Amino acid sequence: MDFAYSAEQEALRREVRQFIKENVTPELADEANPESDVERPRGQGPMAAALYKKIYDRGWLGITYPKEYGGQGGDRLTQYIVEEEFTRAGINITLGGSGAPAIMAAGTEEQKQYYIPRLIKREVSFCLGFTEPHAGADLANLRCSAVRDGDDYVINGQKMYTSAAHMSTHIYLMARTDRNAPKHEGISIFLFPMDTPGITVRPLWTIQNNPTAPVGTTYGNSRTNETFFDDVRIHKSCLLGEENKGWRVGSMGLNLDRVGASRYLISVRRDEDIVNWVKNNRFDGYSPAENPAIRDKIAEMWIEAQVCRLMTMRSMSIVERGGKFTYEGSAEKVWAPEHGVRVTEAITQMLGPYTTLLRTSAHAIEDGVFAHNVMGSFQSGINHGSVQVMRDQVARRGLELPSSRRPKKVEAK
Amino acid sequence: MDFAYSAEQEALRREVRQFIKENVTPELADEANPESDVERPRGQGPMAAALYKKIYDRGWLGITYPKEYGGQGGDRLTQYIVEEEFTRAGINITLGGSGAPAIMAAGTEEQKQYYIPRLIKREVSFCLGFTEPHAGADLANLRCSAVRDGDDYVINGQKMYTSAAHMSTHIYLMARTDRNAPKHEGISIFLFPMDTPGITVRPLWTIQNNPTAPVGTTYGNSRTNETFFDDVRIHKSCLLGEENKGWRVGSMGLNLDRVGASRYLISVRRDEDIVNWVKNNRFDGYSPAENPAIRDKIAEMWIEAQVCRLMTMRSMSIVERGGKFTYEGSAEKVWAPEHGVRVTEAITQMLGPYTTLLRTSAHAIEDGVFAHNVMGSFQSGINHGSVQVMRDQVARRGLELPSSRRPKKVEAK
Amino acid sequence: MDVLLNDDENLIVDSAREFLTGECSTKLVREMEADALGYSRELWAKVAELGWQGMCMPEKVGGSDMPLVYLGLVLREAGRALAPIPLHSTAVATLAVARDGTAAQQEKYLPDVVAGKSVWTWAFTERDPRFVPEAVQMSATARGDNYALDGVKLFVDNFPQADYCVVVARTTAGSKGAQGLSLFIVDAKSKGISQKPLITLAKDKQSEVTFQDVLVPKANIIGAAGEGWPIVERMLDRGTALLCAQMVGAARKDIEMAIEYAKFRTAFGQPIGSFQSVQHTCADMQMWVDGGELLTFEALWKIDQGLPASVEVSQAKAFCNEKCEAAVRNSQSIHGGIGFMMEFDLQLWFRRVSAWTMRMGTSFEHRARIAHALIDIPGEVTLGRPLPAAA
Amino acid sequence: MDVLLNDDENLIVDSAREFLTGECSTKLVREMEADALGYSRELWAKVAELGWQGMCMPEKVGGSDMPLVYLGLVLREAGRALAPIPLHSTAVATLAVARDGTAAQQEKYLPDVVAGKSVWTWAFTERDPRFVPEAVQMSATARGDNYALDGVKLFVDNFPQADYCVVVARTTAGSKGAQGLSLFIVDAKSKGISQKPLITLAKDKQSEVTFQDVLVPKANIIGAAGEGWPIVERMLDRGTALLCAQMVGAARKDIEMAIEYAKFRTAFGQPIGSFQSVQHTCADMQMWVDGGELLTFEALWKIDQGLPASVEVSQAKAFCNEKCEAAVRNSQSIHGGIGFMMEFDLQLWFRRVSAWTMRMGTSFEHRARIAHALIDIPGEVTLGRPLPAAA
Repeated sequence: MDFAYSAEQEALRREVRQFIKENVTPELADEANPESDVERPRGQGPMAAALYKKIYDRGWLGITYPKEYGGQGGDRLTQYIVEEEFTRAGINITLGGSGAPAIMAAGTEEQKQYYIPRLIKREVSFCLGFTEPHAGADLANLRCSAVRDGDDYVINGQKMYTSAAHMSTHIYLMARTDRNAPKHEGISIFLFPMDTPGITVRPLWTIQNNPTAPVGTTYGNSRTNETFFDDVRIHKSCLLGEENKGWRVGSMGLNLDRVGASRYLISVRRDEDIVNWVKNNRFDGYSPAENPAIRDKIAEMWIEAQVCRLMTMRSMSIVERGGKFTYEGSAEKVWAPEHGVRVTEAITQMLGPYTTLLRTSAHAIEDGVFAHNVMGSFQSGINHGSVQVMRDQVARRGLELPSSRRPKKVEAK
Repeated sequence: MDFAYSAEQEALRREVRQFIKENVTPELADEANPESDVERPRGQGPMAAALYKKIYDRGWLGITYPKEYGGQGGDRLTQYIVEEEFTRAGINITLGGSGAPAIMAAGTEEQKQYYIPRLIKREVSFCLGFTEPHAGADLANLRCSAVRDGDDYVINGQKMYTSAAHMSTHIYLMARTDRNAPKHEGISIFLFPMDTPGITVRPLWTIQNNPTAPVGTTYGNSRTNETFFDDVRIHKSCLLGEENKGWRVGSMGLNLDRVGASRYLISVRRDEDIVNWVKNNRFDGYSPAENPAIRDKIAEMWIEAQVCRLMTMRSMSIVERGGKFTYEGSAEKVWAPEHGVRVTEAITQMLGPYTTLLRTSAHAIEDGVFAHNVMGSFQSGINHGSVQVMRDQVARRGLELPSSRRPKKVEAK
Repeated sequence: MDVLLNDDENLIVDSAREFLTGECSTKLVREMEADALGYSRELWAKVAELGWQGMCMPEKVGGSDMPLVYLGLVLREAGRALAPIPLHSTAVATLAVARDGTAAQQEKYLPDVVAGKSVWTWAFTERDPRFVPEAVQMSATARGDNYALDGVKLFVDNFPQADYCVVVARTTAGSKGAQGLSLFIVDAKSKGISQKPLITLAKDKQSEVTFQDVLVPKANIIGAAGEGWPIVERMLDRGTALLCAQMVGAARKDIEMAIEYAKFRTAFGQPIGSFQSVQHTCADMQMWVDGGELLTFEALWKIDQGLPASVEVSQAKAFCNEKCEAAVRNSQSIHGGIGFMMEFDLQLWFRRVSAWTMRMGTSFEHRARIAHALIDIPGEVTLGRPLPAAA
Repeated sequence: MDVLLNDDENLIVDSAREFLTGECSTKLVREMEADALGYSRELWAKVAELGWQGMCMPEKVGGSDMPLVYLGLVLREAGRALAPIPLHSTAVATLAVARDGTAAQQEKYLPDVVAGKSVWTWAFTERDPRFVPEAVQMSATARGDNYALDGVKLFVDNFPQADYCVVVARTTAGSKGAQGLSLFIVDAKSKGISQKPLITLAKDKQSEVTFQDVLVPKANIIGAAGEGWPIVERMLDRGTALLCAQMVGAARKDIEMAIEYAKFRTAFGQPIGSFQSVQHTCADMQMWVDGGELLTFEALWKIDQGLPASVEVSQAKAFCNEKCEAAVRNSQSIHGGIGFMMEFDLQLWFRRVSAWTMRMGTSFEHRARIAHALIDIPGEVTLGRPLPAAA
């Protein structure tokens, strides 16, 4: 049992912090953040490009990927530490979702050599084409089809909530390749450029769209998209893994996306914010920090945040030992998002009407971060496996409770 | 909309209070309470018998029953008011469960004339023979059998948690009369004396058994029983309602037992107790009443208690108008028991180690009522329809949400 | 004792709901979010014809002198429909005039209110967001026949569209707490007033209003100068209870949408509403809104009876703050991604209910008020009986 | 950073569990509930052979000088088995001697402790149940080579069976708060001591202990006279963290029983554990106990490292108080009626875990301590980093 980082890891953290202090100006963090301007391509403003180059040069992008593919061959804990610090500073240094791990696990040598170094250098970015209008929690119900035609596949269908589709170079798509196979056995994964003819991206604005949320507020973005595929013809080499074996590849990627620094931080950073705010601010004659009922609630939330942190540490420890989760990742994905909602709602009652004020408003507290969180914090309990599905998994995988007489349990987005 | 009692009702309440003040001494309340001495027959000590005679003479027993059966022909609200005051004083003036309403609804004229006046005068009392070792929440799964033999039925089987069986004159029993019929359609109800040959009552001691709990602590009793039926022969006139139609009769009685003064009070009286205790007591230099975090929690609990009260008022209003519940009774049976647990557990943290002390201990607070409640409060969420089943009913009956693909929903104890 | 609606009350509800179903589409609600004044002048005129603004106004000014419970039912329906009209702020301000103003004030101002010709609001909060007398710093200095008002008010509802604003200020220089406070009827277009919009997640109209040497005639004081606090308390209690009514109306509609959605949206081969976890969540949502509604109308009813009702008001608001928020947030969760989209209507309710939970007193404030009444006043408490002494 | 058990730690756990599985049946637990001294002398001797009492004692007195985390793991197992031995009270008291006592005290008392020949306890609480210095009123008056102790201690654990008791008293007459407090090693059989049993729902041994002119040699003070508070704080922090370890061990076993029960108990034609509401409840129970365990062992680990750990201890206790109680209460509910029966074993765990949630600091106390560290000490807080200054 060891609850501390090693001296080396602590040194790394200091190094990252120093780097951020020197390089991440408020303007730059703002530019680099995809939520700060819904129309600007993700992290491709000139300041951001220069920053990412610097981060890359320090060896902090793609840390866990093998050196032969442009990574650092480092461990997940190192990545966690670096990612945590950058996430707190509003800079996303992940490779953007579950595409890269899926390629490493299931891709051909050619695919690995093409995609991984480019993802790390941010020359390539994926949007996720999984969800459809009738396939959300029940993702395997998807209908978007890929039909083999000679050396090509022809794609037709619609994807929902393809966040960042308008500023990604490629899509990581799940489609049905066999209509006659059982639900989970006729699905395949494809990787191809977003400028392939026949793709139409239409914006879907979320309730956070006006004005845009401050950096790292919630999982909710101000813009997402629906994407239409109309006879989109791609070469068969775009297939990732085997045909009709895409379900497992896709699920594996999603599982990896349920743990880690940014998901942990999104749920607990409001705990830090509220403590730091109340200890340094007051409303004229009134200081919420002096109200013992509010203090009690702050402490209660803080304890929960620590549990979120420790569950994340537990997941990291399991990964570091090369072990596998039975339920621990799912537990983290219940506890942290639900805590995120609880702390958000607790803050509304600590700061009252100030919590209604958005970013651009006079008197908004902390750039309106708490208000934006009210609108978006519940999203974290829905995305990437709802808390209901996660609890099912804790119960069935972790505790081995029997399935009820319902259609077979499936891995769901 | 009218949230007040009428002048007449208020006058009645004052009258009952005055009666209690004059007649209910602590010794008597103690004697009358079945929990105060596990071996003494229920409410049949000499003081209690005299008290019940007086209450009967005032017309406060069997208020809602027709005059021709020894009742008062009064309304449920009047009954509620009287019952609330007596319950608070630790005196049970109900007819003891769901037997009497079931007889009124389904009994023959002869059964009504025999049982109702005697129940009101407390010459007859029922214990409830429903639950079995393998039929709890899923009550319709019961196995205890009643086989017709000439003019008799012969009963064999076992009943669990037959509380008060050792001090009741009769049993209100649910048994299977047709093994081949579907689960719910082969069940009948029988009423017969507990001194019928072949009945064996064995005590089951609960976790509240030593020492016994103070008056009205929780639904948990210090003693319950298991009751065995070994070729118990009863006359066919003991059948209540039609043969094989007992499920509906039994459920109806249980439904009525889910609302009312004593169930409401059991869940909220700790709210009154804790407020009255903290406002009048302190621990040397420390007064919990001066701790704003504790005050905040007390207020939170108080609000919930008011919701329990208002839900009860709503049920009474529906009944008074001759209406039927869709989900309101079930809602009350979720909200009140769960509140009862919340307030109980909140109090453990307000009074700390004092809440571990039982009735007979030095330094016990309020006769150890809070400690006893810790052990028993959750019982109220299990008895007479668990909160899970009640929530199912709110969702399915009240909100008309569809059943899942499981065996058909049933009315469960 | 009958906590259900009687025939008259049902009539009020049915007619209001029928009217709003016809006249208040979500299209209108969305248009008014983008409107400069944020409300439909047409709808405002129509509800005046129905008598909403005059519902609780005295008969002598053209009102119907109905109980506050009726207005609560109308605001519940207005909340249900998210009706873009300044009815709540107008009611809060004008009820203070109707209940505690002089005959002259009532005759001068209220007929226009009843006729739907004027919009009112009220201004209490400054920097300190609590609804306690200490939070009022604004000064009102006597100068001849006038008082000069100086200070900044925050979170003033509907100010840009208001004709009049009931403002709480200190007429006694150097006074503390509940002493020395007065309420003024202020012409919202007075010289020296400027406003800055606050941008809220509800997309409604909230303002920072600055008063610089604003002259208000002494005749415009409601009640006696310096003795305004009890009037303010009554105004806030009425306003808080009416806000709760609006909130439970909106929350009710919001959860109905989620329950309906759960019936037809399928996943894993069956409606999501057939999963026990969704069923239980829906059951909880129903019970939360029911609880908020019962608490709210008991509070309004007690005000109507002239009984002490501060505790009841605080009960309703503290509960609605937490449970209505939980209810509408669960509606969002049941809807999944679609509920998060602007083009889908659910969010219209979610954003407003959320904002209302943060106004007119936090749960902490209201619970402190309840605890004070329960604990600090001697005597034994019993649920369902009046507290030992008025809180 | 690796929060999982390492090989040595797993060995400790496995051997303790194996031992207790063989030696500590629920039959023994039940017998000891009725026993006059409430503990098994045989088991106490056997665990001494395993070295439990000496686990964190210095080597010079025969101990193993192992980290507190190891003792935490053993107490977790003792909690899991409800082992009827006075290990917790002995550890709390003797660790104070081992960490802050003089060499002479250690040599005099600790070898017997390590050998399992003495039982210890400690006495802090009086009428005021809070773990704050103000709660201590007991006076210790210097008289020659002795102090005379006068006062009444409450909730003293295992007093009837104790040989020695570490007592906190005021050596400076008239002192307030943290000033003037001292810890004494008191022979539990000293003249002037009387005890009265307190009857608890855990059926364990708690006492009211009255001290009337009890003479204790000056040599028995732990630390410097009048400067005992920091020693007391460390003793309480260790004791609280160890109590949490015992609690999560018991709660874990308790929920395992419920999860197993849910797998075989059927209703409506299927195991109750296949209903989503039961599944989700079980999932919550698992996560609660996991959370309590992680918080607890982080606290113990930090104490071992000599790092400030008061906040971590309070985090663990406040969380365990609420979540372990919720966990075992849900176990009861899943079991239905049978869990409420004395003859069924589940209640043995339920009653003890419940009692432990009420001892060594309420959630309110511990959260106030956390809030103080977070809010009152200047500097920016960041989760996972040490607080700005030692709390």
